[in-house]
Amino acid sequence: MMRKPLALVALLASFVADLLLSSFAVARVVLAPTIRTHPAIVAMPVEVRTPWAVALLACFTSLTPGSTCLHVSDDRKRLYLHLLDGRNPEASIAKFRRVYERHLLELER
Amino acid sequence: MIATLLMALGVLFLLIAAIGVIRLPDALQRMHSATKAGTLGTALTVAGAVLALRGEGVGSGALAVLFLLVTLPIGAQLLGRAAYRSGTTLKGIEQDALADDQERPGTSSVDRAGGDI
Amino acid sequence: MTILYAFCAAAIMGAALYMILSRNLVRILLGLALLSTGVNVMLFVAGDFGSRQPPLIRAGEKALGEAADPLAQALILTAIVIGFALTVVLATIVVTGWRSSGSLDARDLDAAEQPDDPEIREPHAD
Amino acid sequence: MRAIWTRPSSRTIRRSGSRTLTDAWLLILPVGLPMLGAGVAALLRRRAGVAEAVSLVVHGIVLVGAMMLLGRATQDGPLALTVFGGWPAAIGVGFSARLPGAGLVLVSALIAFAGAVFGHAAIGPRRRRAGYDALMLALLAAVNGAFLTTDLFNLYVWFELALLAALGLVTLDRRQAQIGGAIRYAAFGMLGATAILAGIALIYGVTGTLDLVTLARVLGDEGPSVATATAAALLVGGLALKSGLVPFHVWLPSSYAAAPLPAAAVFAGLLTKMGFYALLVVVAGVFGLGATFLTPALRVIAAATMLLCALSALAQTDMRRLIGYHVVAQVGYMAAGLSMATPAGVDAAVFYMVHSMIVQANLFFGLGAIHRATGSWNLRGTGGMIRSNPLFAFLFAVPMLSLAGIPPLSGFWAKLLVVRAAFAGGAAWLAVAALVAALLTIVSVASLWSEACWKSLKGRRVRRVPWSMLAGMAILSGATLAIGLLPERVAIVAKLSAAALARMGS
Amino acid sequence: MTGIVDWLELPLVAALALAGWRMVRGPSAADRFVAFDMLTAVAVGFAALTAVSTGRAAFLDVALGLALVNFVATAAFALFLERNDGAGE
Amino acid sequence: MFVLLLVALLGSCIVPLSARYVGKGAGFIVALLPFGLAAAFVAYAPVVERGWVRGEGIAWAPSLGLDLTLRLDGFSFLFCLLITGIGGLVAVYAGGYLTDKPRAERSRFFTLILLFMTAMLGTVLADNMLLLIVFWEATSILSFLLIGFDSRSARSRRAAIMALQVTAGGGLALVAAAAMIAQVTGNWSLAAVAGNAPQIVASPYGVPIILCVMIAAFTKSAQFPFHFWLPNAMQAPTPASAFLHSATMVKLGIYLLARFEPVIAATWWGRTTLITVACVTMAVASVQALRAESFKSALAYSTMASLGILVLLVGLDGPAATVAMIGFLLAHAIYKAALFFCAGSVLHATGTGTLRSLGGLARKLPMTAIACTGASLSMAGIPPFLGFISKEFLFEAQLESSWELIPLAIAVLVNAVMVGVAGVVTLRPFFLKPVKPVKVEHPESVSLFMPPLLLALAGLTISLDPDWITRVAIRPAVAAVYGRAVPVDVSVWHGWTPMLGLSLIVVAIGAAIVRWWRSIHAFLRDAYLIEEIGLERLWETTVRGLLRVSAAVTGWVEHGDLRRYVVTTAVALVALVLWSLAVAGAAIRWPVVDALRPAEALVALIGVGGAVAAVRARNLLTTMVAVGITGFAVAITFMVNGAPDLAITQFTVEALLVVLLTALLLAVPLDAARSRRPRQRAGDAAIATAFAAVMFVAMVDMTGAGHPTPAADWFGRMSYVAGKGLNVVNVILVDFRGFDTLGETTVIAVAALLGASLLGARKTEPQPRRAVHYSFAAASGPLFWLLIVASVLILWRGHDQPGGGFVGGLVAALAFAVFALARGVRSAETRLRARPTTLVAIGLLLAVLSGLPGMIAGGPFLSQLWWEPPAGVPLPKLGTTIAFDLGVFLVVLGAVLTFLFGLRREGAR
Ligand code: NA
Ligand code: NA
Repeated sequence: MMRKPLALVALLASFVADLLLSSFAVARVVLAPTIRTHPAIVAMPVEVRTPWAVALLACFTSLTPGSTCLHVSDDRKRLYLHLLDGRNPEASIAKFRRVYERHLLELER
Repeated sequence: MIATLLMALGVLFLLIAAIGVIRLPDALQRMHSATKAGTLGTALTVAGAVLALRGEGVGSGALAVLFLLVTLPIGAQLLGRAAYRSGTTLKGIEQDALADDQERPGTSSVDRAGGDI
Repeated sequence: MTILYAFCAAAIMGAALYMILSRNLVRILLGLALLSTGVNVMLFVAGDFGSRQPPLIRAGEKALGEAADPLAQALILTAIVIGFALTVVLATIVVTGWRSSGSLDARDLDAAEQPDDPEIREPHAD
Repeated sequence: MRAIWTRPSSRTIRRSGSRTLTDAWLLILPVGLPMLGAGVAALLRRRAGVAEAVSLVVHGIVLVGAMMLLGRATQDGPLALTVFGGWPAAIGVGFSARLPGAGLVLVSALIAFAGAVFGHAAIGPRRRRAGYDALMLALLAAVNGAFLTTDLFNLYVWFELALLAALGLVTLDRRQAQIGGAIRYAAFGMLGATAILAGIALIYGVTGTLDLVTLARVLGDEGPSVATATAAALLVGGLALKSGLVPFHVWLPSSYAAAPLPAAAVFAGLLTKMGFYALLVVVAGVFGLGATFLTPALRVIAAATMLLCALSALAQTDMRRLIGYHVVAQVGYMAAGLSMATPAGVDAAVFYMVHSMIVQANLFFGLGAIHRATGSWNLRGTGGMIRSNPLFAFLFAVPMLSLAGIPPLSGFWAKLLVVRAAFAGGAAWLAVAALVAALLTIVSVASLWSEACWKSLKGRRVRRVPWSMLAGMAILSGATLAIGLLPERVAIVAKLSAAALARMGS
Repeated sequence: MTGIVDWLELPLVAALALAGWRMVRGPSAADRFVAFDMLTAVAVGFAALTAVSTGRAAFLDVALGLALVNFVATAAFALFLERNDGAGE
Repeated sequence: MFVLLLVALLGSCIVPLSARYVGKGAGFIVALLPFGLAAAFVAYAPVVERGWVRGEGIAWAPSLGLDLTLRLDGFSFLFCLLITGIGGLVAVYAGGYLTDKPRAERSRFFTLILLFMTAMLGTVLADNMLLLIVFWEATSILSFLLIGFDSRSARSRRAAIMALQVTAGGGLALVAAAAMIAQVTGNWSLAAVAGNAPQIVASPYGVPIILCVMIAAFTKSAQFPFHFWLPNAMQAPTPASAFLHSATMVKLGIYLLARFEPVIAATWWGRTTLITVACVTMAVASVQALRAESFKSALAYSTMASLGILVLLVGLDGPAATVAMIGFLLAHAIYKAALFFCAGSVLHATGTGTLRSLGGLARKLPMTAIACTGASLSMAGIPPFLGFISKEFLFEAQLESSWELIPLAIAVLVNAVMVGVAGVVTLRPFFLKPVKPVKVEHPESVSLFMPPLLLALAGLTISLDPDWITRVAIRPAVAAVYGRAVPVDVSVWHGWTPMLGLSLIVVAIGAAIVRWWRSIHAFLRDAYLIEEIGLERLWETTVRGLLRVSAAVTGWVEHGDLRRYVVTTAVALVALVLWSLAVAGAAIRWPVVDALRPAEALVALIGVGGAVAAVRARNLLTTMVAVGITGFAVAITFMVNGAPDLAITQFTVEALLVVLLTALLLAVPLDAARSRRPRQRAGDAAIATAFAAVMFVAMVDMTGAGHPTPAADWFGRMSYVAGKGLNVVNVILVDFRGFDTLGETTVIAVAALLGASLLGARKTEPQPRRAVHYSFAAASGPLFWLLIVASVLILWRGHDQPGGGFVGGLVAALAFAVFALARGVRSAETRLRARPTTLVAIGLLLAVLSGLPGMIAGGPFLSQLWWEPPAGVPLPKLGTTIAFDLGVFLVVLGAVLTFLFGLRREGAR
């Protein structure tokens, strides 16, 4: 009964935190004497199935550090993410799945 | 005082975002700057303003921030894919998983005509 | 500040005129849009902008205190909307022209031979 | 729960009693009813017949109302004024039945009514479904609004409305030539409107008011300043563009050629004159005839317009362009009258306006009828009208002769007044220019008559002109004859107009 | 308060100028549209600062309006980009 | 006289209808009108005889100086008799002449002839110069219509146009003269001209007045160099030629000159000019008369010569000249009309008018031959015909005047030529043997030979019994022209006088001309030079040249290049401003320099930067974006200067423009290659800079004048009290200046109609495409509703807070734009459920109708009514402004959607 609201709060909290972190990360990159980025486009498998959840996931991934969702595959099974720092894509994907998709799956139920 | 601080911080982030838009090497990377730092900067500035007005206009301010939070990522997704699909030059890209899913022309006609000033 | 705004209005209008003097219909269209923006600034300069307070009467008060010129703002608002309407209409005409003639060059406006008016000849043809 | 509908107490009602009430209704009628009609016609435009019926009824009522309004305007006593919303004069936007505006409302109502009658056969259901009736009604509202308004900015709004309605009519058929004409029309319409708006901005900046009467008083009291002189020039330039004075006229003839009849007729009759009316009000009323910084340029513009456009008309073989040039040349005569900066000159300009609005609309009707009968806009492809349609030939001869200034038609008195005013104002050269242009006009009109009416059309049958077209022409030809034979009424209206404009600021 | 807010406007103007620069300068269309998003954010910031300096919450309404409308512009830009290469149809 | 003119006018319209029903006799019926009028005029004889003047006047249009004043003196009376008398004969003759024509055409001819008669009567009776001009020009127009009567013939049309060009031009000169005279003397009376002669001549308008009068007279009376239209006018049916181009209309010039003689004579050059022109005309006409090949043109040239003689006689001083002028006027009218009738009969009978191929017609057309002989004898001046008497007068006048012999010599020669022409036109067709047999298709009829016969007879009887006509017509006419009574002795035999000697010389030379006509004619025919230097050709060349100039000028002005039009307009506008400033001569007022707020200044400068970037960009997308930056900066400028309503509107408009213009840019190529050469660009930059500079200066001066805001202050005070709203801008828009808004709303409604008409035509739906973006599509539903709710709030709160119908409508349109962008136009349309134009129409109706309740309540249109809840009830106040604003909202929404759907669809094609 309480899982959904909790999931929502957790989702928003981690989002705000991520937004802050992400902004500082960007600031660091931008203000560095020389711009050093390692962009990459990666595919992230998606577990959530409901359309709104996929959309929300895409949005959250877009607002967190160094990533923007470019495209949702037609079968809604993959998100394609542009990463500002693509040196370790697996870690980034794992983080998204851990931080957001978990809560979304919770909400989806 | 807190209000001023918030506003100052917000303005600072907006400025950083703008610098990012200038300094980052390609459109997708610039988008990161505009979306993240820009949203935060805006939210902080509006929050500061609402505080400074002693809560007057909190409804409008909150709605504005909320709306930005909803729309900026969607806008970023839209623009991002569009940029990708229109063939915008992507500097130093190390991996392109999207290439399997989406066609991507060599150079966009928009861009060919675009850099003229 | 006044003189600066006057300069800006004039500069915008001048730039707009330069664009209107082009031969590309879309540039002319954008120039006209710019021109109406310039004139709006001019109207703004014409109003009294000694105060930065908006012409909104504070709740509980009966009259407007010191505030920017509301009449000039009303006029500009009308002008903005009319300018917008004209710009959009012109855009529509340009795109229709482009579809029918395949040219955006103002010199080609007259090129087409004028066929006679179909409807006057055959009044109920349609 | 007791609900009370109130009118805020602070409003000042200028006059009370039934007459004021009638004035208020009469004053809004020529604009409000066409607007309402435009709304209804737009709503019902899919049913072409209903839209046409709405349009005819509205035009008829407006015509009757305009007659009553003119009666009110020429009556003794205070002129009717209504300020919308009931605000004090000079604060709100108002309409006033002053001269010459009220007289011109009648003329425009007459022309529009004739156009509605003429359009019965000329406008098919496709055009009606595309919004023809609503656009024509909107145009009428715009023109009448300009003639009646007491507010400078409101005048600008009417110009924009007229511009858009005209644009809509020009592009009604979506033919390529029309699109070309429309682009030109739109671009120049916007340029003119911008100049006018810039002038208004300067005037507002200097005076803080937009009420024409107040402006006349304020600007009359002060000497010219850089801002007001610039504003005057911008207004004159913008309005010259609207009314098609040389060298601001270049866009006009081809745009008129693009419009469907009878819209072109209404353009010729009403649109350019709307511009000139505003010029009249600005020069003779707001700035006053004492503002001599306008007259030298105006004289040159007037002479150039008369001569250049009458000359240009000579070589035209497209009848619409031919008459289009004459439309412009005629505005030159009006400007010549105005440029004398004397009451006699303004008087002449007003008379000329009344005459020329009717005649030019009628000429375009005539072209439409010729085209209907012969299938051609080009002089070379026309002919035989006098034998196939003798009544048409008579109805067409009236505006043609009047345009050429042949007595005793309205055009003669109009030209005479201009020539007299020029002599009286010490500008004999302007009178000479007017007469030379008149000769060129005669030459052009004679060949138009010879080609379209006399010449026989080999190998082609000339069709009958439908009765509705003839009826539309008969209304205007009758008016031209009436003004020609009984010019006194119009002459008095013109004199009163000149006096009213001169009095505006006092 | 007003004095400080006036000073806060300056970095905002700088941001505006930078975004405008990127918008005009491109080089790609996508760059311009990214800059437009930036512009929106800066304008919202301006609205907030104006609200403070005038003491009128009405300007926050402007901020809300801006946030509402400019998203649509971004979407239109994106669509323009997608379709300009014929990929969208 | 009014009654007579009115009868003539109405009769002209009614009587000819008889020709539709009566066949051959129609001419006699129609002739009743002129003859009846003639009889009525004769009734005035006792008045005229005593030297009295009959005047009548009715006020007509006093404001124009036009009164219907008629004046009948001896001179007018003579003309009236000629006009109505010959007019009657013409009607009779035409009845016979036009038997072959369709009845409608005959009826039309009679109408024109009778109208012409009316116009002639009016001209000679009018005292008010404007009235005279009215009739004068009417004769020109009727002449035009009669010359072109056979309108299928290109020659007729050409001749008619030429005649109109010349005579109407003269008419304009007369208008100028009248206007100048009125300027000098302050009245329009023709009779007063003689009395005011010194004043007129002394005025600065003296010379132009006389020149204008002369031009008017010379064009009408076919004097050199305006003579060439007359021979061509013979394209008219012969009855018309006889009436207009010989007996009456062409004499109007003489009439005018005679009336103005006191003014002309008051200058040192007036008479000389008249006599010179007359002599040249006579000489030219004589040569041409001998060259003429056809009967009618020989007569036409002799008419020209006769008109020359008449001008000469006006020019000569002394009473004898006046007597001669009147005498010759009368004689010429009578014999020349008769000769034209005969020429017409010959033409009618044989179908040819060429003199050389005619002959031996005396037997076939005996009565015509008699009439022709009689008239010719009069023309030749053989006693005892009237022509002889008039010629005697002529030579007497010559000898008595103070002029040298050259005019006399020319007059003698011209008269000899007239003798020759008279002989030739009688002998050749009727009495000499034809070269080849001439076939007569129509025998002569009573109506054809009676009129010339009567005229020939008149020529004889008048000279044999001149008393009545002298008393009634000639003497009063002379007195009227000369200004006082002159004894006139009209008799055939004056004894052996020098004049008789001259007459003999004339007859002798004339006889020689008749004898050797063939060779003279052949010689002159071959002299191409005469043809070459003919002014007719010069005139035609001039007219053609004018057409070429016209085409060239039009081509040069109307070159079809929009850019050059805009250049012209912009340069003219700047020039107009500079001119106005130069004449006004005011100095710039500088404003008090206020503090520079750096942030705001920079914002404004960024706006300028955007404009500059727009100028420099060659890619249309860049240009649009740069223009957008300017709009954005301007919106922020509005915002920071206390204009939240403007800012929100401008921002919304900018966003919508992006949505709509990107659709345009999708359809067109983005690369705007340079279309101007560098020099053109430099010129354009100069123009733009000048324009900007002018505007800048004006704005500086404007702000230097201070910012008086009387109206704005009033609005600020009254907005809440009277308009029930806290947002002053909105109260102005919906209430104080609601009428502006109503007009503007109509503007938008009309724009929507235009858009629907232009964009709605294409029914081809683009291929349904997949959702643009997954997230966007998913979010579009909530976003739509969010925007709709926002738009309604903006509309609702607009009266007190920033917002209102306009912005509300724009935001609502953006809601649909989200849908259209995310899911396609079709689904947005489906969501709307109605046609956008229906919204527009309903909105417009709502806005207009919202003005009526207040009106019904007794106020003016758009008087807003308010309903306030009773105290303590928690309901908002309601006003008709809400209906008004809702109307605006709907119009804006519908209009933007019209364009949104149409343009997006257009862009997707
Ligand atoms: Na004499
Ligand atoms: Na002598």
